Amino acid sequence: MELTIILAVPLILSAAGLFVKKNEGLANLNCLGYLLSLIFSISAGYRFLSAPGSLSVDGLSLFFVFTISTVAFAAALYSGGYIEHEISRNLITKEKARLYYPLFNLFVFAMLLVTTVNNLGLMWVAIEITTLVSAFLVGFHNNKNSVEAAWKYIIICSVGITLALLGTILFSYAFVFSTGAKSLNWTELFSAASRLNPEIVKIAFIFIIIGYGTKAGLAPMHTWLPDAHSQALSPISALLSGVLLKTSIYAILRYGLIADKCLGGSYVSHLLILFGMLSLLVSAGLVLVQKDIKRLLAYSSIEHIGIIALGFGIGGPIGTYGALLHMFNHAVTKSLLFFGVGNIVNVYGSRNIRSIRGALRALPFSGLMVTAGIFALAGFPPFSIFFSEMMILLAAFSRGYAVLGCAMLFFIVIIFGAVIYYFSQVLFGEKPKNIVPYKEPLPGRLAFLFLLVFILVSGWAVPVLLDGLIRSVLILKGI
Amino acid sequence: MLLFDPLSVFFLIIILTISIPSFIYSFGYLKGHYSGRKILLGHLLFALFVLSLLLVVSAGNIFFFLIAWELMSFCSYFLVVFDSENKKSITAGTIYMIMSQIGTALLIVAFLLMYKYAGSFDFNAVKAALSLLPAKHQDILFLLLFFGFGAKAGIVPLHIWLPFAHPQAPSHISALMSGVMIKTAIYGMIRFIILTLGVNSLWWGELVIVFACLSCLVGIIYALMEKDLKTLLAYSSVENIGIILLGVGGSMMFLKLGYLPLALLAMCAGLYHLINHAVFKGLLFLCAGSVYRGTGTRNIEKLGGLIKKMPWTSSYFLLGSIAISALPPLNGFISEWLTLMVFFLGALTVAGGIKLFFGLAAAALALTSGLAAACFVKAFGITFLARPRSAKAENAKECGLSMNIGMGILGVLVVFLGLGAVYVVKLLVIVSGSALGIEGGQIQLGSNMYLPSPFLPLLLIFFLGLAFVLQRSRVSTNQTWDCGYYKLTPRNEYTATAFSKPFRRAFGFFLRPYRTANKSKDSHYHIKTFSYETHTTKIFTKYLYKNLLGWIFGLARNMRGIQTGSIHIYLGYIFLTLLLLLVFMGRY
Amino acid sequence: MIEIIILAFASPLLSGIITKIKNNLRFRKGPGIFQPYFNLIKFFSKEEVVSEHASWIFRIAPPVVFAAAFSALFLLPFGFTGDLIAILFLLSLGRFFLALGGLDPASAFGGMGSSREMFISSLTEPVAMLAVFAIYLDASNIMAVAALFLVALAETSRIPVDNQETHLELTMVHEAMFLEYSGRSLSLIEIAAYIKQLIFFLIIALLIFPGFNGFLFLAAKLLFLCVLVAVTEVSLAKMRLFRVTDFVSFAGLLAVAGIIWKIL
Amino acid sequence: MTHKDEVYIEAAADNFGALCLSLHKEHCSPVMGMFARELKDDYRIYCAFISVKLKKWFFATLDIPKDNPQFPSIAKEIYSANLFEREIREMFGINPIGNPDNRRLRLHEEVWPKGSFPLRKDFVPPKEKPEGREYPFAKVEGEGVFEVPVGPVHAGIIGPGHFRFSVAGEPIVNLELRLGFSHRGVEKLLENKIPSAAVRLTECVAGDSAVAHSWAFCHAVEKIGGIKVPERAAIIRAILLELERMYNHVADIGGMAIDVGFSHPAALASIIKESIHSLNQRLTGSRFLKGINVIGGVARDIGNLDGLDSIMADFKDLKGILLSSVSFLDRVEPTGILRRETAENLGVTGLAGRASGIAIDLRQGFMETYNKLDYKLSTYSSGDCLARLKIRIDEFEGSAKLIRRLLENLPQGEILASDINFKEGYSLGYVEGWRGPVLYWVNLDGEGKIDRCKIIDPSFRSWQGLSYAVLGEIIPDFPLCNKSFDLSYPGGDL
Repeated sequence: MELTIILAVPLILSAAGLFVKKNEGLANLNCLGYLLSLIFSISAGYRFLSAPGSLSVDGLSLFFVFTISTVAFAAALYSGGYIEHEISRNLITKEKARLYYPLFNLFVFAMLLVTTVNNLGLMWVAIEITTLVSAFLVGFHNNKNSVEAAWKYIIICSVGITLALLGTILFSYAFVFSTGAKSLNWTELFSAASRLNPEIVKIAFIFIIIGYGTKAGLAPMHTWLPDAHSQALSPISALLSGVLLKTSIYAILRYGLIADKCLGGSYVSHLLILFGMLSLLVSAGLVLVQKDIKRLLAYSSIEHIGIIALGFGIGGPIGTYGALLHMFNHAVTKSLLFFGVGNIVNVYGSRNIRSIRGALRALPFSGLMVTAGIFALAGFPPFSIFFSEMMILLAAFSRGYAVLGCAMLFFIVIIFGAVIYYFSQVLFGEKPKNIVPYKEPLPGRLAFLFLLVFILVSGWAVPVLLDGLIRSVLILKGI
Repeated sequence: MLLFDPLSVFFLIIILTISIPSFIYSFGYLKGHYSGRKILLGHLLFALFVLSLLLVVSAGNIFFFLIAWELMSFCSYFLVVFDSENKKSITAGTIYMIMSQIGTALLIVAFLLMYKYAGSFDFNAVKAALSLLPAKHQDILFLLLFFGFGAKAGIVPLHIWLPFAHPQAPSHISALMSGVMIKTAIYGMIRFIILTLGVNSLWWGELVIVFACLSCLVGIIYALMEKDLKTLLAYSSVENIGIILLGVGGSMMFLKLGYLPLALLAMCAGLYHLINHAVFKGLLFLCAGSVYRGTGTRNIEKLGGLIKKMPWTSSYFLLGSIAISALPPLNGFISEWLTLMVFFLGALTVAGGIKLFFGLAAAALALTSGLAAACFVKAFGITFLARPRSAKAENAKECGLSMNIGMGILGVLVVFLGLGAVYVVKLLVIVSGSALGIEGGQIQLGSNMYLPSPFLPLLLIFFLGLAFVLQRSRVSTNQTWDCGYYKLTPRNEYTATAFSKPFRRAFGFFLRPYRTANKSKDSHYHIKTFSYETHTTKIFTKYLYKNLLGWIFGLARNMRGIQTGSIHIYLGYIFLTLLLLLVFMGRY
Repeated sequence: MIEIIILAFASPLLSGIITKIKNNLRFRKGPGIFQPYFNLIKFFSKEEVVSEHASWIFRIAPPVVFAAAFSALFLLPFGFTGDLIAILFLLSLGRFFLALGGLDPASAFGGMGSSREMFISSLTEPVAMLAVFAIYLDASNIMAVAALFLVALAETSRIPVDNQETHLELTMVHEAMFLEYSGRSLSLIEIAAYIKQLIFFLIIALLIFPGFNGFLFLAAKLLFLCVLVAVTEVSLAKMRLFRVTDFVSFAGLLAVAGIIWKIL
Repeated sequence: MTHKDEVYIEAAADNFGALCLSLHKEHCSPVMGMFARELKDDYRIYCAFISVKLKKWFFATLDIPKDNPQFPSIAKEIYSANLFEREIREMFGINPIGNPDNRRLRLHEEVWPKGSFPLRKDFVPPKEKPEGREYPFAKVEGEGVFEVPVGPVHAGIIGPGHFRFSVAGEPIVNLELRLGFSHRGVEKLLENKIPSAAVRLTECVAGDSAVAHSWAFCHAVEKIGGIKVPERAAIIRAILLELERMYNHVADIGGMAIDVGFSHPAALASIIKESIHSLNQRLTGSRFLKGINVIGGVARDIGNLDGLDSIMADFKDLKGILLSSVSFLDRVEPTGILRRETAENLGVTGLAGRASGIAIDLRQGFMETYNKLDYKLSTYSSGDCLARLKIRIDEFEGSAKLIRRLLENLPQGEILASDINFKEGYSLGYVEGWRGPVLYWVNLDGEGKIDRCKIIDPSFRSWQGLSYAVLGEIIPDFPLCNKSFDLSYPGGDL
């Protein structure tokens, strides 16, 4: 029931675009709609926790649904003011802005679909839809850079997704091969996992991890990501970074569960660790030499995807718990940052770090939020990422990956240094004289505050819902 | 959650002792300098900072300690960049934050290793588990903890943030940072290395002492070269951390060697200096802030003659200078005396080469205190004495009441800690006992043998009185004699650069001084303008950090090559990865 | 105690004797050995002139120097080494104020003296400490005593480190600091210098042939030291200012050698 | 009337500079002297160069109309002219166009009013208020740089001079001298005096060079009048000149020792110096050899020089002590280096020049009395205090040898010329004093009175050398450097 509504809401909202003429109206409608879907995702979660069988999906899906809903709600709150501002700066026309909301809703719908379908084929299709829809949003400005970014995005992700298709087929082949039945249903595959041919599964999983890993932004397949994230509209960047990447991780996780069960041991772990470390390495290197503030955040997303991959790779109850929690924490934190940076970029009219100074003066509210967000992102207490990172590190050390843990810390410190170096220059300093201080509209502010609550709270005390859902995933993984 | 043993309480008291006067001081200091909202923010951050400091020293388990530790860095960062419009502040903040995080990263590794061995973050559980650990692992833990805390304490060569960060913060914060915050690292060392890990090898103590000596000397030599009053004080903090660590390191050695009374005494010396330094460095920073408020500059080459314009501030600064130069009868003297005494007594007790080791450490300390005296003659003499060297100094104004009260409290403490040494030591024995995990009552220290002669202040006062009586005579005022030239200007006064020149020359191997001279000429011998400046090379920054940064950035720049922008290459990555994985699949 | 007071009164005599010996070595008659007393009396009867730029630091410096030196002297019959350390610190208290007194009148010479004095003393201090350390390990450590003698030369502003007799302001070390002082303040500083000299000589005297420390023996040993100092002063040129580091390092090496010698 | 060792070349305003430059280059000579003289309608400027090779003096002369008293400065190309140009401006009000340095040398702003030029013939002592401006020392910019003012009142017995050290600590960054505190107006005092009455005054120009100065003056006057000085008198003059050299050299050797705190040899040196002084007194009745030189010869004959042997024995000890003392040698070597190039450019001659490798000594080829003595001059190239010390030692010993040889050559006979007359004319008198060449350019008027007498003591040029020699040395080494030059304040201040 709830899931249907959750899935229906974005569809209805995108249809609403045909009837509602005013942008403001659309924005408000969106907010309401996503509030609704957030509420329903929470209620679905609670229902699942009290009676696990009563829903067609498991805790993993619900965890992602909740994450997506949270970020989508915030993005919806933020979009209104942002689009208005874009219009007022003549970056997009009013007419074009009307196109934004349907695309936004379709995008969210596709992501929700990915995480709720049980059929792996359908999931593949849904992921492809996310690519297509979001590509429009990446190229929304329709200038040279954004179109190029969108093209790169589509081509690279499509190649990736083709590989993922191969992986999917291989899995299905293995299933057919060992059971005789034909199905792409995850539940069936999972239950038959131990009987699948390990060699095929190994190959298949490689295709999956590379294929979906491309979309997830794991290095070295991450190459599309910095361009796409920096060119997209800021609320979309938030969605891209905050949740889209994670939906691909979701897909990898699903296959990972099967592969783990089939192969046992550490095959999946090692692959995840490998890609996790690669991602950290690449992002650490590239963050250091960034000039574009949004690209900087994009690379930081690669870092965090790496950390998440590491968390899953290291595994164990603490590691997995940490990785999942980190996924949520990163989603909210990164969204907040993209929102804040979006405002800054809009006010300064530049994404170049060197030309932005004194943001705290120009945008007192957004500046403050970004300041908090940066420290949150860097893993400072009392913000939540500190706790999830510590969990992953703790798992690394206590599960015999001490060297890995040290390396991870090393990269985190380097990235931290770079981020602090660049952002302290952006935030502090003298405000340029020609910049007029910007007052964010109320819904925009609410979006920040909404996310900030999660950032502040979900480290000290993981919300019951999240905690329950994560625990159910642990049970699913059999740990 | 919280832990209140004598060690914690000792640190809690120090924190409060410094933060209360600093807080009082801050009212006068912030007023008029910042807008109302910013002042409020300042007080809020101050309160948070003090809270985090309190939490650090009273954290009941390791994880909580880590959180408090990070909170402390977090708050202090914002205080460093409090003058957020100032470019220097931003740089200082960044350097501070990065160095602090490097240290914290080392600590996190250590803590997680502890967790790995103990399965818990509880101090006692960890302690029990660690005692079973093989020596090699303990050594690794020790190194991680020592350098992790060392980064915060500012031991050389991890000190580079300190001279940036401390001067940039508002002065009452500098007082707190230099006076207290870096001491929490000492607390950490005691709590984690001595109490939790337990001293396992003699070389631990030796390493601590070696780094302590290095910090002492490097810190004070840099301080001597410095022209910025607050940076000078910051470097001097590096020095004093070294002196404190001499005591702590000595204590570790004696603990390992089994001389408990000496270990206790060494710890007493270290802790005594710790509280002394907190008090007089706090006082000096507050005075420096007052000078800054009164004149608008911290460059001592532009100051001078302030003793007439700012009588109170200069008296306090003099008091602090005497104390920090370890001159009797004030507090710095007692603790350095105690430290020296410990080394002497230790040398008598231990055998062989360690005697020489202690001897050299004592000499290093003596050299340090000699240089410190020179440094503060310079700091006080050039800043406050003689004639004003610029209009800013000419128009200096004395600070207001609240700032005076703040300084006054610390000034009284400086005197008390010097004259009331007997009582202080009694308390410190208890604290040291707690710091070493032994009951203070178990060990009897002979009473007065461990303090300088109690007659000393009396003798001083008596002879001072006598001298004043003798000095009374007819006095007249006249021009300063300078070989008969009639027109002396402030340009004829000794400068700070000049004062430190002999040291620059003597320690040239380390300071690598160089000079820049620019002349514009009419002919070879007709010089129109001539400018001349001397500089020193910060060798740690130049040879260690710059290289390291260059190396990292070089790698990063090379790495940018992978993000070429060409889709073909991007796709190539994907297929290459696929290929490699498939080929090497068997490995997984 | 009474011995100390007698010695304190006799302290200018040491300088008088040294000057006399020096002059005789230089084929001169020289002033009588009581000349330092006459000088002091002369200073005491003179009016004092204070620079218009000086502050109260200038006035209190001489009493502090005086008090520090005398306090140090009265710690001398040292019961334990701690007092020896305290003596070193007390002397540096005096130096600290004297250096400030040098900076106070806004003249270049005073600053020059302060800078040089603080430079030299900060180098001699660790050597003194090492020597005391070596002596502490073993009282009859002749190398350490030799090191202490070199330190004493530096601390009492004798050739080759400083030159008490020079009239050239530019080359002065110790005396440049109190060029501005006159009258009674100057005499206080001079007395303090005599006392300081006495302290160093006494320490050395107490340490050579420690068995013979009766009053007469002590006087004989002090006289011997005076001769030694005088001969050293006459037969050497003053070092370049920055060569002092070599001189002091040599003394330091002596002290370290003394320690190593006792360990082996 | 011309003399065979003096060549005068007239120049016009537009080629004066070129002429000087070519003389300067051709004869490798600094400006040995540059001075003005007032004619009826003109001022005439003389610029003197020395040619060691040709044993001649070259003078470039330039006439300047009185109504437009200015001439093109040559100081930028030939720096040794700098001080002389400033002197001309100050004394005559003739402006050297293009000289960047227009500060006063001797007529200090604090005392002298503006626009008062004492060497002009119509000069009357000014009654206006002094200018009162402050003397602008060159300022070295830069944080931490300050100035140490030393003098004009010094501890010890030295003349008055103000030294302004710009330092940033001990090493000397820049040193400026301000002299002229002992300016007595000697050149003005000499005007309108009968030469025989003026000799006593020239002895006082620099008290430690009484023989050299008076001899140089006599030499000039004797040249003008063609007065033949009897050989005995000439040799006596030379002996006395060498004695003067000896007592000054040994005094300086002792002074250098005392400045580095090396008191034992210093005491020895003062004993030697005293022996020479008493020898002087025995020979001439004057410890400082005053009152001996008169126009045309010497005022009294000398007795025997018995004490010389014991003096030389003592000196051998002194030399042994100094040159074998490590602590002493460490102080003097390599302190206060004056590079040869700098010395040449500044016009440092004499003792200090020879220590820097400039082999000019008027006793070689210029002064007739010495011509047959085969005198060997010694030079050193290092230009440091040790070199100047060794020059002194060598010359002390050399002087002793010279005296012995002169005594051997001492003929019996008159000591005073018989035909003493004062004609109109001008000429240069020169003597190698102990510091270096002492030059007197004298012009007598029709009545035989002095119309213009320009005195050039080597100190005037060499002071500049000191300020370059000490650069980079530390302040406490300055007295040593100063003593190693031991320049004359009054000789420079006139």
